[in-house]
Amino acid sequence: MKLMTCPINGQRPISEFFYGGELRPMPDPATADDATWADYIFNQNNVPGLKQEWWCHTPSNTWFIAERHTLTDEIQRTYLYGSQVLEEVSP
Amino acid sequence: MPLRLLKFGLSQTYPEPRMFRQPDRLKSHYDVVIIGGGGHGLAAAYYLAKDHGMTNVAVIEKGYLGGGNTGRNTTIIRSNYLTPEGVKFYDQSVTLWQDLAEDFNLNLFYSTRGHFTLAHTDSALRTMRWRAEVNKHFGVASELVGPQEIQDACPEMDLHCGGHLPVLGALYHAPGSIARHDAVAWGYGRGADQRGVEIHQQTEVTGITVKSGRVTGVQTNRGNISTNKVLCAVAGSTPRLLDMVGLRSPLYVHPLQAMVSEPMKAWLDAIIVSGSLHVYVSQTARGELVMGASLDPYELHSTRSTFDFVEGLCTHMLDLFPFLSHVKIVRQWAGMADMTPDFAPIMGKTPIDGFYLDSGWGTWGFKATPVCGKTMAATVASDRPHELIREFSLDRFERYDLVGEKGAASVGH
Amino acid sequence: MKRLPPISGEWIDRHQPVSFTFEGETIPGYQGDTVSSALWAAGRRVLGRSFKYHRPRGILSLANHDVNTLMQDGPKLNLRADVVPVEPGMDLMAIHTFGGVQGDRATVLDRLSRFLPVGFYYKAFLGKNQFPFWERVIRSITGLGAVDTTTPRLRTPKRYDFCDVLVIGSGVSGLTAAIAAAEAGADVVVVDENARAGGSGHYQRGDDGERSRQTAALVAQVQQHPRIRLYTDTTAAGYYADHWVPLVHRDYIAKMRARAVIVAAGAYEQPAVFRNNDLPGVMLASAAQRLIYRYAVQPMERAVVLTANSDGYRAALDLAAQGVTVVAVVEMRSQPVVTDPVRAVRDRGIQILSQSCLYEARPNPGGDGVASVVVCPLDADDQPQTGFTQTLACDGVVMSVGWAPTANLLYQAGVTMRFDETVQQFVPDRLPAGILACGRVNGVYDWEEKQRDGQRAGLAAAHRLGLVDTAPSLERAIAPECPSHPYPMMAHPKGKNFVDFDEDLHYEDFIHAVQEGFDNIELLKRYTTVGMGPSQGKHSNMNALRILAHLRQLPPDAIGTTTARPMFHPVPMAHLAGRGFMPERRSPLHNRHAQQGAVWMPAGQWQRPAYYHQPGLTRQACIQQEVMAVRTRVGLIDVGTLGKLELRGPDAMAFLERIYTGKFSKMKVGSSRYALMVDESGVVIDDGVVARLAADHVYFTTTTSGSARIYRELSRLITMWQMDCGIVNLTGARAAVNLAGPRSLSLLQPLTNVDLSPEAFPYLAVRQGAIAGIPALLMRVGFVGEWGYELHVPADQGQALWDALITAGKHLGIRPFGVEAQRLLRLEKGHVIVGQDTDGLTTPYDANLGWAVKMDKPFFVGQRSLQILKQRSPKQLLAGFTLPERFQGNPPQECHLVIHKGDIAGRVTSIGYSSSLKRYVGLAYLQPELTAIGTEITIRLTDGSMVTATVAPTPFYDPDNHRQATVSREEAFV
Amino acid sequence: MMRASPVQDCLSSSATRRDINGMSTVWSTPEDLQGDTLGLCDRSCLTRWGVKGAGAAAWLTALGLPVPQHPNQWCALPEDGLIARLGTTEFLIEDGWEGAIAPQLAQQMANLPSKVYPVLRQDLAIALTGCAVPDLLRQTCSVNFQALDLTEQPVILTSMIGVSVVVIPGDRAGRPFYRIWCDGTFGVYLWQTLVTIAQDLGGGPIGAAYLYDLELGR
Repeated sequence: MKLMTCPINGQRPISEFFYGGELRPMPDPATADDATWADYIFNQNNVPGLKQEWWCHTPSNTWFIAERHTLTDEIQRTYLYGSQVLEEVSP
Repeated sequence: MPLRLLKFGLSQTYPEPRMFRQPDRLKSHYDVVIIGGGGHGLAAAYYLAKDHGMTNVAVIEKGYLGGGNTGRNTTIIRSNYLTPEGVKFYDQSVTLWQDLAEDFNLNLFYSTRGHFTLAHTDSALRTMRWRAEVNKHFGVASELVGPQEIQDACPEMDLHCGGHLPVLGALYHAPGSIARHDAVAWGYGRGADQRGVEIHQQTEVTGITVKSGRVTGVQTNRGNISTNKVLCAVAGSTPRLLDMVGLRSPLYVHPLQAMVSEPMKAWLDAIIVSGSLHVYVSQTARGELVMGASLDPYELHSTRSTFDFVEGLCTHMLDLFPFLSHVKIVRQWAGMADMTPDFAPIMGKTPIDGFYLDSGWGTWGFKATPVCGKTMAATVASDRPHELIREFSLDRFERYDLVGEKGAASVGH
Repeated sequence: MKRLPPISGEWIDRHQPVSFTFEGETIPGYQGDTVSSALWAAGRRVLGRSFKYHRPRGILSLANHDVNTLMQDGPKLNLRADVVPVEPGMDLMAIHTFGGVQGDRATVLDRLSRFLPVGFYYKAFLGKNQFPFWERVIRSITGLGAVDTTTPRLRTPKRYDFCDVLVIGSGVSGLTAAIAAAEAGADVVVVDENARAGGSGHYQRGDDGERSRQTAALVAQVQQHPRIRLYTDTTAAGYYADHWVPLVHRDYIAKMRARAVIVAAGAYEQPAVFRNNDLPGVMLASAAQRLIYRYAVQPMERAVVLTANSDGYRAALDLAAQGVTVVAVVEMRSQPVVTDPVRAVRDRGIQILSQSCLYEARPNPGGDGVASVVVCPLDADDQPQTGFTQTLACDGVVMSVGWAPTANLLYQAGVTMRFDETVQQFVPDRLPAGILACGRVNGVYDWEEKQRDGQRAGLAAAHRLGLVDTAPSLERAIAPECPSHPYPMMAHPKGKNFVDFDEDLHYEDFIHAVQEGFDNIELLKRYTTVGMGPSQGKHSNMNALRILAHLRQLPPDAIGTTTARPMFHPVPMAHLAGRGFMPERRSPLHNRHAQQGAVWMPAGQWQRPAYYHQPGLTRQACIQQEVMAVRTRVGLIDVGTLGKLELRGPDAMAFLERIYTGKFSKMKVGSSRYALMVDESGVVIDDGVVARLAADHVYFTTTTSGSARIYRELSRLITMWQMDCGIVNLTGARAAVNLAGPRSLSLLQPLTNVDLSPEAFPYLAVRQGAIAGIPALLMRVGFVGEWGYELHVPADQGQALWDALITAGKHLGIRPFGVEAQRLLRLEKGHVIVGQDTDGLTTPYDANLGWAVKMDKPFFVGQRSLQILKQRSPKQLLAGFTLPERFQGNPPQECHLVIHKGDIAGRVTSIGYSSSLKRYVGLAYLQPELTAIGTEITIRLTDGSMVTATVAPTPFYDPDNHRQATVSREEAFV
Repeated sequence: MMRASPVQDCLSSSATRRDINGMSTVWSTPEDLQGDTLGLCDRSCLTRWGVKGAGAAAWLTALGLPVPQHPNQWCALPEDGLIARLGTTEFLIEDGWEGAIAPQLAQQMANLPSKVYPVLRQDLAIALTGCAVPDLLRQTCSVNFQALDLTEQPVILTSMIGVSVVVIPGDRAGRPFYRIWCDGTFGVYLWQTLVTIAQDLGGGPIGAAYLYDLELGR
């Protein structure tokens, strides 16, 4: 089974983790038009590649960010949200 | 002995021609380029030629015919969906399926077995009744049955499920069938080929040219093609192709795994599905049990296998059929499912003129193969969405006008 | 056929005879025998029948891919006779025969084979009306063994295991690798599917004891090494991500997590393809050697050895040493390398027929064994010169023409393989980190070189773990001879030259399939089914690939291989399932419900009382009594399965505003409010009650099914929004009950220090105090429509609370009630149950919950989507309906459809008989034009009959909430 | 006070019981000696508290308690109690059999500073003892406990047969001694499953007296 490293609890089988979806910025709801908003709600950046994703280590309820390649399943690194420069998040 | 077999025994040389030719090179222009040589793409090619007389058509396949989800699914065919648009669409598919072998002159092992979707909770029972009522409304044979009727049809099943989640009832769908998946691709491929369609295997699309909002050409690793119509029928690879034309979609790709047992003497006629236990199973003509569960829990564009899938599925299989303890699993595999937020496909026209989409097939693409080919062919030929697929258009999402198939989410497949 | 005199290193224990029956006949054997070796020793030659043509089959590999000799032993099916050890009392039948292996009535299929070419079943029986008949015929003759549907479920343990280096295969290279890694400090596990370690070093002797002595010494070294664990009888079933390898033993599965994996799995010996190469008595050289050195069984009396490598000469020497007459060695190569075994064969005076092939084997009169072989010289192009054949009498043929790498796990690990012409084999090219290969699977066949290769792999693994500083070079030495013939196949006009023994595919089948356009290796596999039988192509995939390469005139590299999926060998489902863990949750009050006769219903991982059974009463009557107890006296329900969350901190209220559709900032401390949650797309996902306990402290509930999910998601949002508050999940830590009914106040007041008077504790207020000495949170709620209190206490005191309430309520007629009664009670009040009255796409507007959505606040999850949705006219709206008071007949059920002008116009989501209102009441989604009060709607029942109902306002019961406003004097002071 | 253990219905009726901290607890059973091989003991009766929040560590330090320096680490408290750091900002504090800081902490919990939040602990708390404990763990949990350095006093938050658990591995009298906590509503499932496996391995439930002697070194 695939291993993932929780920044707090260390390396565990991926069955201990919950996938929370891609980390993606929300447009400002006050200024976004309906089409922009619907695009945010439904459409995905679904081309495979290296993505920043929310993951949760469920036994400890620890949420963190994993950089994972969605073609190879390779996890490049994991870190707590906010502990890395957020400008790295590609829009 | 069927006469057909006598021919083989009495011929001096093997009498069969090629099922599909292998063209040396791509032409510079096709009226339609179909990307994806799975069941859907080949069916669309077949119906373009057969129904619409369009034969200057190329099917471009990166691997080999039917090598994607067509050859990886668990071959269940049914039409017991939840929404009117879903039921009408899949019912048309079942109708086409029933005559397909004779149309192709190729045995698809289309076998009507009856399909039970088990309910282990009262909320699942409610959903089953909902589906049964909608199905009946459109003339599709579905009914809610109780434990006794399930036990009569499948006396081997342990309705107590090892005490965990006793079976309370089921949605019974008599037309539920299975078929030999590879043969479907070959049948459509041969039929299309015989009518003049070119099938190019081991040809990968590297780009699609769009000028002023119109498709004008396709680039491949074997050369460039000019065309004004492109049909994209590539399941898990759809996002990569959409990216080539600058479109976004709600598709998300997760692996869907399956496994098969060693053959054993026939004992299971029906197709059994349990959403709560994440099990679906049928027995092939060869005697193997073909089994699947649910989507993998996270996005991945890969067909790798996991061991926990086999462990979980075997646990639940034995809950239902404890006597299979000694039966051995031979092989497991995976496909890539392109899912949508409302569990309904995305079909038809797109904001790019001449770029047609056949996607969002999640876990239900195989059963739709004939109707999909037929309706997409009509859509491509006339540049107007076929009436059966209007509700499945890509722009329904920006309109917040989703298809209600997700209401039955707990009982998928 | 006979048992040989004792041989050094034999696996059988002659002091322990074991007998069993095969098709009714008693067969003697020894402890250590396999079924096949015992049967062979007893002179049995036909051990099974083939899949398609029912041809007689004997021993082919003796290496776990003799799938034509599958056996049934009672409930155990498809046992592989070639590897299953004999056990006393076994009662074996060959599977897949009609009347036993000797008298199989289905052998007629063999004579019809010309009518049944490759893929024949795609071309016949296809008529829509005929196929169901033919399918029944086909299903009755396919299927191998039979399941016994009375077999009880087996629960075999699974366990986790760990090591630094996992070595798969205990042949000489694997053993050497293990020692090298362990000497460097690694914790090593060696697995081998065989009963004993040693691999081919034990049996490929060439009548020379030196190799087996060296092998035995290596085995002893491994067994004694403190850092090596040796697991025999254990199969590595597959390779999964991050060095995760399930090890299958007959009694258990160990899921091994390694830090590096060395695949030293060796190679499968491959059959030569010639006519009748499947007759009993024709076997792989390694099978003959296994028979001799493991089981001391003479494989045959007069042997012809077909070879294309030194291994064949070794086999000839081994046979000769055991008294077998080696009639001839038929050498396929034009220029064989003269190695020691070749010299030894020459020295023994054994006839060598150079540059020749076996053109066919001929059956004995009984058709169950070999009588002779036809040998044919090869021309310069390796074509048989059929004009120059000679016939040699023999009763057995030994084939040693080449090998295919046991690379299944390497493929699964993502190793790129390339075809190496010098060894005529696919070898690892690019290996992912932590994956190593050595020995034959790595293309290394020479005895000394295999040890060096193992040493290299062991050190490379140790280097990867940081145990040694320098990485060894992984270059392989140049092989002294090519171990495999490039094309050991002879076409024959009469066929029966088998390539795949599982599926009865002969040479011509491949030519025909390619002719039909299946000229890609994957298509060829799918059309012919080569490699799809139980042995998964272990003896057939390589030859099929060679045929395709030959026909397409391409090198094997250009053809590529098919994907090798797990399992390596088939694994029983009981092993894979293990003990079958299914987590279940229990309310702290579980045993109290059981004592009261609860009839359970599953609710996620919980079991909840649906109702409490009363002797002599029907389910419906019990439920109605529970309902009436609440309406007229007092009832008690366990609501502890609700999610119970606590939020504290300066941002607590601001956070609630962002996650729920309602407004909470101005809520008074000590009050509660309904709360509705939608997702970002505006779909209803949960609801509950929020209680404000202090300015910066709230306690709130979620639905039962939502508790874990909502807690997890709220934790994420707090993290993402970086809000200054802490959330605690108290779902399991608190027991909760709802005490409801007009007598609830008078029941509870004597038990608590909280002033329950309506003025001090009004509807929707929240208080903290003690009940029967138990610290409790009290909330005045009205879900079921009566005066009532939700009481939350620490879980370990839940039973004490329950007992106190039941005792105090005895004289007031208290009655526990279950989920069914609660559903009915809330339906009378028109309250929506999320998940029953909503589905996966329901918006608050659809469900008539717009009142709970406050758009005039800065932000909440889903707000922007609801702004869009609010502009749209909904397709359906939730509305109440009633049936006439004296309705007779079958009432509608939940999810029956509303039909209007012949079309679907809605759906019932809830319905029940209200004793209070003396009629059926329900909720249904309806097209907006049908929702006016008083509209008559038509509901279609399962049998197609129609029931007319009338749209009615909700709540049906106590629409003005009088029951919460005052508690009657009489009830308050009973 | 009448407290009930999450597994009270699973405990042997033939056992000798004692009331400990208001909870009826199995004190000894005729099979207690199987604890040498593999014993499971219900120790839910021990008093415990939880706190979490960014200010929790500082608050505990201010109370004079030894606070584990690293996430997922534990320290002993006087009288055999313990304080375990769960992740970075949450703490589990448990008294020993003889109790010690209960009165002191109970008082303090009513009056917490900002960024310190109480966590109501209602766990099933069990201990596993005996030489076969590693075998049982290998059948139920994917963590490689043998690879841990016990001198670092590790706390493991993981999943055991599908249930989230906190595990403190250790040894007493030269034999494995593991303390495990889980949500009490999963208690019956966890207990019954572990007992089934333990019985396969020659062990089973034992009384608290066995642990009392073991933990207090008597």
